[in-house]
Amino acid sequence: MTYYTFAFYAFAAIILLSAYAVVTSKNVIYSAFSLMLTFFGVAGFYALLGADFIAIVQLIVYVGGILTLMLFGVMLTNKITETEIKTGVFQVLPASIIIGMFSGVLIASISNNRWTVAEKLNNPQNSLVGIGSILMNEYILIFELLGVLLLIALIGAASIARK
Amino acid sequence: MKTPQEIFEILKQKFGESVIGFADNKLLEFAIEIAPLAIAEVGYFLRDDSELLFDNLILLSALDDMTGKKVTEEDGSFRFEGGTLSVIYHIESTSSRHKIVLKVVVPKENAEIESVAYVWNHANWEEREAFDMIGIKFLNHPNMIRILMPYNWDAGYPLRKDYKNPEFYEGMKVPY
Amino acid sequence: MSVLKTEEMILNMGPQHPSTHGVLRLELELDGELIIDVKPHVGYLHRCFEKHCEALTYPQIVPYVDRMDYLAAMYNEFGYAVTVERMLGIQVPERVEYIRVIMGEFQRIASHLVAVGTYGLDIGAFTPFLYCFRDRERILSLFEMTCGARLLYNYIWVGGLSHDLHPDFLRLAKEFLPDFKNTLSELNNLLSYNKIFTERTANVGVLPLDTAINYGVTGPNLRASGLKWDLRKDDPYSIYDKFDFDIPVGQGWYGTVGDCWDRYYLRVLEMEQSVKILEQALVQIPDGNISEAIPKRIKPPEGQIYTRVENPRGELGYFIVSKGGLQPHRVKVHAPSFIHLGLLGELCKGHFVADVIAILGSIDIVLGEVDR
Amino acid sequence: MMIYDFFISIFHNELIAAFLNSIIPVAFIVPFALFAVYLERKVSAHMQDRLGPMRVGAHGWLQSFADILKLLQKEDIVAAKADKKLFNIAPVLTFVGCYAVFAVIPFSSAYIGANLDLGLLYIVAVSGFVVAGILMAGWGSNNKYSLFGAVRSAAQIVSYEIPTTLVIITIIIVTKSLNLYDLSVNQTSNMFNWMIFGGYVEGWHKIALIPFMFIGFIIIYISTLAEVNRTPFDIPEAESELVAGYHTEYSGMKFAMFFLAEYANMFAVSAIVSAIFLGGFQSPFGYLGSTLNLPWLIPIEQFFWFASKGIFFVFVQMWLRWTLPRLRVDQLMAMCWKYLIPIAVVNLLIVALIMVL
Repeated sequence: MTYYTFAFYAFAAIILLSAYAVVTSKNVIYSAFSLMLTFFGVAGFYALLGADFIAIVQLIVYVGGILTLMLFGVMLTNKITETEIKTGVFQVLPASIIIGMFSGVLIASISNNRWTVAEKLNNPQNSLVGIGSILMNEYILIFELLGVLLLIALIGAASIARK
Repeated sequence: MKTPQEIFEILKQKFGESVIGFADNKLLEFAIEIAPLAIAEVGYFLRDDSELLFDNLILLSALDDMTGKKVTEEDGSFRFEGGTLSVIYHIESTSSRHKIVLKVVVPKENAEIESVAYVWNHANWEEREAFDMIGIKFLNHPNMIRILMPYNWDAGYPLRKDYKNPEFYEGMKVPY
Repeated sequence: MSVLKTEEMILNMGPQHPSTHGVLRLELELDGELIIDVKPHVGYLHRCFEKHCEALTYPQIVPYVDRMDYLAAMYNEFGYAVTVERMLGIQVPERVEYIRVIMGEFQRIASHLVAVGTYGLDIGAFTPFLYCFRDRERILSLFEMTCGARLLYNYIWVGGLSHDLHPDFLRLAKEFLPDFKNTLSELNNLLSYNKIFTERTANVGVLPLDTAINYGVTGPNLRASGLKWDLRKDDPYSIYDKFDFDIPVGQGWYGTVGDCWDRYYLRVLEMEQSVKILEQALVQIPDGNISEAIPKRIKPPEGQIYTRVENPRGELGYFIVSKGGLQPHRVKVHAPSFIHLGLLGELCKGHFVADVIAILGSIDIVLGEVDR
Repeated sequence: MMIYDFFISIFHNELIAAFLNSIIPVAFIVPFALFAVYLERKVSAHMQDRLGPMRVGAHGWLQSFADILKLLQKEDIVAAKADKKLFNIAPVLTFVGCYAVFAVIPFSSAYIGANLDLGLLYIVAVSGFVVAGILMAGWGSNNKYSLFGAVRSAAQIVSYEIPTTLVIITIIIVTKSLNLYDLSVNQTSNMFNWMIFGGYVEGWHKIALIPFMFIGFIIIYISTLAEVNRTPFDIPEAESELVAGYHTEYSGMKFAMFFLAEYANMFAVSAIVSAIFLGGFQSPFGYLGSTLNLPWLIPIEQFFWFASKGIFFVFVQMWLRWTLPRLRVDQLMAMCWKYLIPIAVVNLLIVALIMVL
């Protein structure tokens, strides 16, 4: 077993265990912190795949941004320390039906797919330059549109928060 | 600037019966005695009248006059039956620079005085202290609870002359 | 859009908290970081001073008054001595009056140094605090040299003093004053005019003059709100009429009149005025016997008296009722800190949590005096 | 030759070499923290006209060791109603976040933990763990002061990351590289090749860049100061209002962990600032090793310069701490959003314009 596969299985274990904890934990705060580990594991996967820029963006956006926002939300909206923040199991039957359908679709698509392994990239280190030039040349319109979309979201959030 | 006598005349004219008279006074101070339930009204007048403008309550002090009949118990401790408590208001005007002393005397058994906390905000805490220490109840006070002693102190009012230390406080022996 | 339901958070500040200046508990009602209400809970240091007084003779009370405002113990004694002397009708020798004024003004400087230094500490500046304490130590050494104690002196007695001055006292005191002026300018450059400091304190906790008077605020806090009211000039006692000094008032230098910066800076200006008084007193002090007016037995006539002096924190008044015995019938103290603390809730509303500290520091309370 | 290659040549095993390579920063951080604690005490003492520690060792130089001994002996208190799991993990997570930053800091031309191309971005990324650790500590302590401190701290770090990142982008425009090692290597030969003097750009661009580089330097220094919660931005642990912020409830070794993380962080941001703007490990004057023709001396000299620059900025942080009062939380946010970010954006645009022309 090479170090690479060892690292892969280690990250996979982190993702699976922490994702399981996210879903099953009764305490929302625990779920949030487990989610941080999941994000970390996913970032590790990206790094193993040579997509270091994606890995780092994953950390910046999800751990630094979204997770912090979630923690803030949980910590500030509850009356602090006096009520336990718990989740429960509700609507078991409808949920299991939907989950069953979805997993059926997923299993079918996975088993019917012909998996191919991509060729190893020559220089996975310099992904940033590639991403930059693609974004700024081929996909410039989409990139700018995304920027506008985010700006609209930002203005909307600010105007809602002001009320 | 007005002398206490002049202010007394003004008050007497305005409030009549409620202004009882010059309390007996010695040493430097001329106290005007006011009826317990009229003090707030007098206070508003003193504060707002354009000639008087007593805007500053310097000090509100309560005391046990020790005028009742002294009854000695078997164990040597004593208490006073009847008697009076009094509250003394030192007020002055920061603009006209005159000052007077008001005095209110109430019987110990039913010690109730109109609060002046809305006239001079300063009286808010001073009245709480007077309640805490001497046990005078101020009517219409915004927050008439103990201030210096514990909120659940039930051994009486410490500055009364016949106050006795409790034997226990919250299960602890006093003095420990 | 529906209104979101929010709940207030109750935060207990104290009794053990680094910046409540003693054992004070503040119950803060918060909406996020904004203050909705502040409820001070006092009494953790309550010793029933007034009850003790009823069981002690008049001279025995002197050491007890030290323990009220322990940062200005000299002035507490000064006020008490003046009160009882007025009851008895004693005239004290001129040298005693001079020594009392010297001690009183040194005490005012020492007390204001603590106020100003700890105020810097509350805002987060540690260094000015130690500069202030360095100079305060020199004043305390002068006191120690005079009466053997650094904090609670039992020095000013009814009718006189416990000791005369140490032979070196005048020389060392005169040496101290120029050094102290340097400290003041250093303090001003380091703290008073610091941009962050003025941002933190200007326009914070504004106390309008009518509110101040209505709440019975006195001393530097009242003067910072703009009223020229100093008992040393307005209700003279001792020999303050012999000295030439000004009464600084708040002018809203960096913001509104009566904000935290004004209250802070007024103390700095008052220290300058104290230096001015000291410079005159240390030169003019006459020789004489300091103990000739001390009565053997103090038994004031029946009656009541209220006398007030300008303590570093405000108007310190003693209301003494005598029934003609050796012990007072009732002693009630007009404690400036107690009154100023009653104002805190009013000042803090609508400010941030951090401002509570700034406001509490600027009104300069001593818990020993609040609880007595 | 990199130290990593040296380890491989000895052990012939990548794993052992990587492990040894990764613990080298520990060998730096721990002595540095001991030294920095001592320095902090002495700096504050001399600024305040007093002597500071004088009893333990000559001039108190052993004071930090005595502190460590004390912290080791302390009872490890966990508050009864604290969330034990989070409470115990939080200091570790915070320290891990700080330590991870050291992976991309070039200590000398012979040592960098991981020569990442995205080094600068990586630093921004891992600081998210510090935020999470602080929030965890605040929540786990079950104390309102801790929570207040944690929320303030997190808000502060997240806000001040924006001007930091903007300045970093400005640098990327000039250098076209995010690699801290390359950045440091390229600022060589003399101090006018340092980024603060326009870097290794040629021609009139270099002159034009200098003022904007200075602005960028000041912005990044202020915002990194805020990110490590030092005065005047120490609001999260403002002792006069929030007691000790998120580490109020911690004692003993867990407290020491936060303490170590704080000092490690102080050095890390100083090192980053000096690596970006002040040539990192480069000497301002040239190397003794090249003059004497002793190539092995150069990396050691470089480490000396790197440590000196880092410690100098740590000293400046201390200097500021013992001089300035503390901002209020809304003033802190106003400073970030109303001043630093707009200035950084304008600075970025101007630099971009200069580089395009």
